[in-house]
Amino acid sequence: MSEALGLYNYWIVIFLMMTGLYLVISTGNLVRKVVGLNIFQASVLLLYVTMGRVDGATAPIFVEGRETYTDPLPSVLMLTAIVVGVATTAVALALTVRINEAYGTIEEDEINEQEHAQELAG
Amino acid sequence: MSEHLAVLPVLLPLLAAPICFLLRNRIAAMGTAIAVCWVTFVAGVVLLRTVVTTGAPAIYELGGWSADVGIVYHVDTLAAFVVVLVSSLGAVVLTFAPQSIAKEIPKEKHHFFAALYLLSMAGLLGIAVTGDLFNVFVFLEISSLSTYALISLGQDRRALTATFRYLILGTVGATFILIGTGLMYQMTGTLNMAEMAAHIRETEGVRTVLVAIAFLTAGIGLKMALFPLHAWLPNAYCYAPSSVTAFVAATSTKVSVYVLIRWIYTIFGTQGPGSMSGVVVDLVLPAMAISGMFIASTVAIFQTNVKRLLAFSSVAQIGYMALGVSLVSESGLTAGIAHLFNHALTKGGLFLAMGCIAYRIGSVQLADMRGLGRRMPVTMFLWVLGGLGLIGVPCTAGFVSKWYLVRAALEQDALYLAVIILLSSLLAVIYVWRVIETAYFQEPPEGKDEVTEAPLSLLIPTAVLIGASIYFGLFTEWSADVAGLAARELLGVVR
Amino acid sequence: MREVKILRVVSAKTLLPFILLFALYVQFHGDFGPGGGFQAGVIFGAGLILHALVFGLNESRRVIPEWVIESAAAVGVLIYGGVGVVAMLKGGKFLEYGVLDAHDRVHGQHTGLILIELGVGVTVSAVMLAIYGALAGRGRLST
Amino acid sequence: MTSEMAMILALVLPLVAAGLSFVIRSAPNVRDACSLAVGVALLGVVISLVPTVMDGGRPEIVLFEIFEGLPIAFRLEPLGMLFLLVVATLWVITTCYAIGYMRGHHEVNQSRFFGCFGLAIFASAGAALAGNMLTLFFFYELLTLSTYPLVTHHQNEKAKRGGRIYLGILISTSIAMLLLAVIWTYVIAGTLDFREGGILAGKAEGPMVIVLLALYAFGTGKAALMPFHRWLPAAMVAPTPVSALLHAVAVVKVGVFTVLKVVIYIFGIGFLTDTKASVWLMWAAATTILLGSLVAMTKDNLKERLAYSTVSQLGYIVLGAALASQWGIIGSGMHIAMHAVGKITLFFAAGAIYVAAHKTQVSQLRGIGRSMPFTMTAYSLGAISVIGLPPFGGAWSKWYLALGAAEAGQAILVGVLMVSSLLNIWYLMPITMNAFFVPPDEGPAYPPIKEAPLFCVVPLCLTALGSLALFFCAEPIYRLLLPLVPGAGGGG
Repeated sequence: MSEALGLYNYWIVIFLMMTGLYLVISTGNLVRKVVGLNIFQASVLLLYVTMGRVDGATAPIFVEGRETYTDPLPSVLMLTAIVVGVATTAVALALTVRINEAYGTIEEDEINEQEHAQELAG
Repeated sequence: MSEHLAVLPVLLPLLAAPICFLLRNRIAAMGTAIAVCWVTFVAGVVLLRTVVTTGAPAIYELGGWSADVGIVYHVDTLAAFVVVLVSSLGAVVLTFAPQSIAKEIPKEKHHFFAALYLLSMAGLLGIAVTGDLFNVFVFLEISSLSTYALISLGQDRRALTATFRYLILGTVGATFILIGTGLMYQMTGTLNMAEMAAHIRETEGVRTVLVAIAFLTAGIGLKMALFPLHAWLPNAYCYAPSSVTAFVAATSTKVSVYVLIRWIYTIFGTQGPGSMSGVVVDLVLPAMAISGMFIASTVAIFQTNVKRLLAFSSVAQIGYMALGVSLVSESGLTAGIAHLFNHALTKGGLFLAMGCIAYRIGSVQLADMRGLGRRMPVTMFLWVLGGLGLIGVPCTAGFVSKWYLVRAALEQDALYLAVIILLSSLLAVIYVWRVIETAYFQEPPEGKDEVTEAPLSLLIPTAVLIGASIYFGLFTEWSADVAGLAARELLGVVR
Repeated sequence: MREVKILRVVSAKTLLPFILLFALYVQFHGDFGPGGGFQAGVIFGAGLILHALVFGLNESRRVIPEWVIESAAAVGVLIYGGVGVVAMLKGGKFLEYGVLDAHDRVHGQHTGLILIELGVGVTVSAVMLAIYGALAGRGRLST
Repeated sequence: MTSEMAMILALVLPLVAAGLSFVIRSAPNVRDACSLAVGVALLGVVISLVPTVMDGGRPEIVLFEIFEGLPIAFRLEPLGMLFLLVVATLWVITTCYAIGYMRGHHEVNQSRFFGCFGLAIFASAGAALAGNMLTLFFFYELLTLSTYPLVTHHQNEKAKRGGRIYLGILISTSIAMLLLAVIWTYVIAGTLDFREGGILAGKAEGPMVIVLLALYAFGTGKAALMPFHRWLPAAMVAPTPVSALLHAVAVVKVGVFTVLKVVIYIFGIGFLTDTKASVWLMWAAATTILLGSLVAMTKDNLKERLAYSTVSQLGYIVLGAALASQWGIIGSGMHIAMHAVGKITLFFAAGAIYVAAHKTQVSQLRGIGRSMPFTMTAYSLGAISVIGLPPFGGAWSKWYLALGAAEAGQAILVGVLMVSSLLNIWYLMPITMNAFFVPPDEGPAYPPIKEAPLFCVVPLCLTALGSLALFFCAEPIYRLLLPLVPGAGGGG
């Protein structure tokens, strides 16, 4: 039991991950999908940072008198992942704006309806 | 320069992209991009030759940092082969692009197109050469993000929704890969794939690794459009600008398959203690591949939009590659790798032919292609040759890969698998012939303007790709033979 | 928003120089402490976005035209890549900064790092602005 | 000129003809003259090869390897020689005929027609010369594809339907079964070379041999073994010269040729006799023979009737191969030549009737012999040869086939051959009878002689005489084929 609680960071990761994925799948609103995607990606940030943590260690900056540092690599990687995430979000939002201009809506079912009509028209 | 050979294919397009962006002039940007693409292609060919003749992988330590701290580019035969695949297809398709996009993309966005195209190519090439697992993710996202932007340049507004769907699914896939990468780092303490492979033996049966494998496979399955994770692909291919479709169809899913091969064979291994990709290659991949081969081909038969027809055919063809990879034998792997290249040529050529058609008649609907056999004889003839390549008729590159695939199945006494492969290729006959019959046996629609043959600047690149797919159906020294070499390397067979 | 003096004076005119200065500090101190081009770029970009928020996109575009933003994004990448290529030309590997200084490898490391961080900073801030401009500038640009 | 060079020439010349036809579009006379000249040259080249093979020479060419140890290679051996000779001879004659027919009929797209025709001949020549199964398979498929535009020449709805069946059956059988068999053989034997005595002996056993033989026999859709025969009648939508050369000679003969090659050089006659793996094939072939004849009787369309007759006749050749005995093989080989000459005459006649009188149905032919005496006489001669009565070539091959069946102790099969011959008479001869001895339905009792163009009539008379000549000149063919069956020294 205590072991399960001791891993609470991972439970949060899983919770965020599932929340994000659920949002992506369930909602028909494109902006909400993007939000879901962001939550999903945030869970991964937490996952990495968690795995880099070392008990009783300090931040990976050279300080007199400290021996153990947390693993800096996962944090560095996540910096890159954040950039990627921001870029993805930017592209997604830009697309949403253009979809809104082209269809007049950002609700998936209404878009599908219009596309279906377009399909039938050829 | 030869010491930098491994990094050049990535560096050239990566640096040329901002230059094209800065140039802001349509002609100058496209010209630069085309030149850079061809130089990259030459560099790739030299790289492949070097790797094959020396028999040792080309290793490049970025920034001079060794593998335990830095990123190392590790180019073995397979990687070099994929570099040549991407750079050759990229160069030919971009040569096709200027005239084609002139009708499809507003003029003020052409330099933007060139930059994105180069970025996408740089990303794909980076995936091929890097030996670092996290780097794979970064390059995958570089290429994906620029691909999203490229696809959204399509004329039809449906290009936007197609891109959005691709973006959502692609990002989910990439994030899965990221999770898998993290778990692998957690278990092995390194991101270098070769070192990971060395450490993975110690983690036999650890559940974390199994979870990592699951995440990685699912993620890359999404990226390579392995059935049934292909939902993003048909519309994305269908509504993108012609040259973008050709480039993406020919390269991006292929590179994802390469990544899958890399993981299964380089990191996880397939035999001996510690091999943990068993369930993937024994069960998941074959099941998905076979259902894809049949279902996607069947769906392709009923399409009225030829670009979408070809897109579904791509999903089916990915199945052949995955099946080859899952067979874990020299001929199976050879089939998978050779089919990467062979199918890239064939499908690239076919999509370029569709580009010619779209250029002239402004539509890619089957109904609008009636009577085209008489009006655009050269284009349609090239289309027919490409279609035969999809079926896998002898003398085409598709035949070579099919041969290896069936041979691999029979070598494992899996007669049923051989029969399945051959039967599913018969479905291709049906959808290819639907187009041929429409183009040759039906009268052209009334009331449309007279259509003439596509301009030479479009026809030549198309003919080059289709011609290459015929050439490599006969002379396999630099296609299937190299694939065989790569397969032996991956399986650890001493040459 | 144009009428809200407090916002304009307090947040923009007073804060903006400090934000930009802080960005530069993070940029150039990144060599020794926490910080670097990415963070600096974000801060710098955020400062300029604040300007655009308060004074309107048109005003902001007048200060920094769109072509400058776009070019800056490309130039930043080129700085980064250029440093790598210079290292290659000087006989090192791509991005091997050590060779940048003929006498002292550590010195070369510093030079290279500062330069590439500069490239990163320029690109990131430009891209931040570009993204903001692309999203905020659509449809209602005329107001 | 060495034999190797001659072989290359034999391959290149049809390609040249095809290329010329595509290039010289604007000048039909030049184009057709070129086709003829190339055809004659090819015939000369092929004849020059005969003495070498007769003397036991087996010239070889290896071009390049596609797969490791699997080159595109050519090797001339007796069966291929015979087939090549038949194709080359009949090509010249058919070209004459086609020129007359296409012009007499004012067909469009003649350049494409002659171009694809040349390609088809190239494919047939390649198949005849093939030195291994892979090469044979390549040319087999090329033949299918190059004849598709010929079958669908008219590009109308009917042609489309015919083309679908044609291509559908030929491609799907060859990909799903023949290719499987080829690759399987390669995996088992490690080679695909045609070798005397076969390559599978000692490497395959039990039911696998039967399955493999079945894959080969049915996979070779061109051999038209029932139930994969439907393509042949469907292909009759093509212009008659196509039906004549391709569907009486080249395409179908490539099919049975492949079966024969596989039996002799892949399985080996001895191996098949020992394992008795081919017994079922005899019965399958016998069924095809009988059913083909029976269906032919019900067809009123002349070309369709001839097509089913071909299905039945191909059964003879497969039967001979399945017998896997000395006489069976020789009979099969001979029948390729004999049936080719006889059947092409019949098709030429059908085409000539169509050109001159626009008649396609058997029931319309009453009294036509009086207006087209040459055509109908030639038809009768060809029919007798196909039936297998002396003094025509067909008699020899049927004789040897019957001998083979008797040798194998299959009395019922001998019976099948006899019954089938009777059926042949039943459905071929009434046409002659009606043409000459029944007055026409309408018009004057003695209509004026209105023969087809000279270009049509001369070739069909030539082939009719040819089938007569073959009766007296069968001996060289016999000697040519004898080396195929080792241990068959004398006897006869």
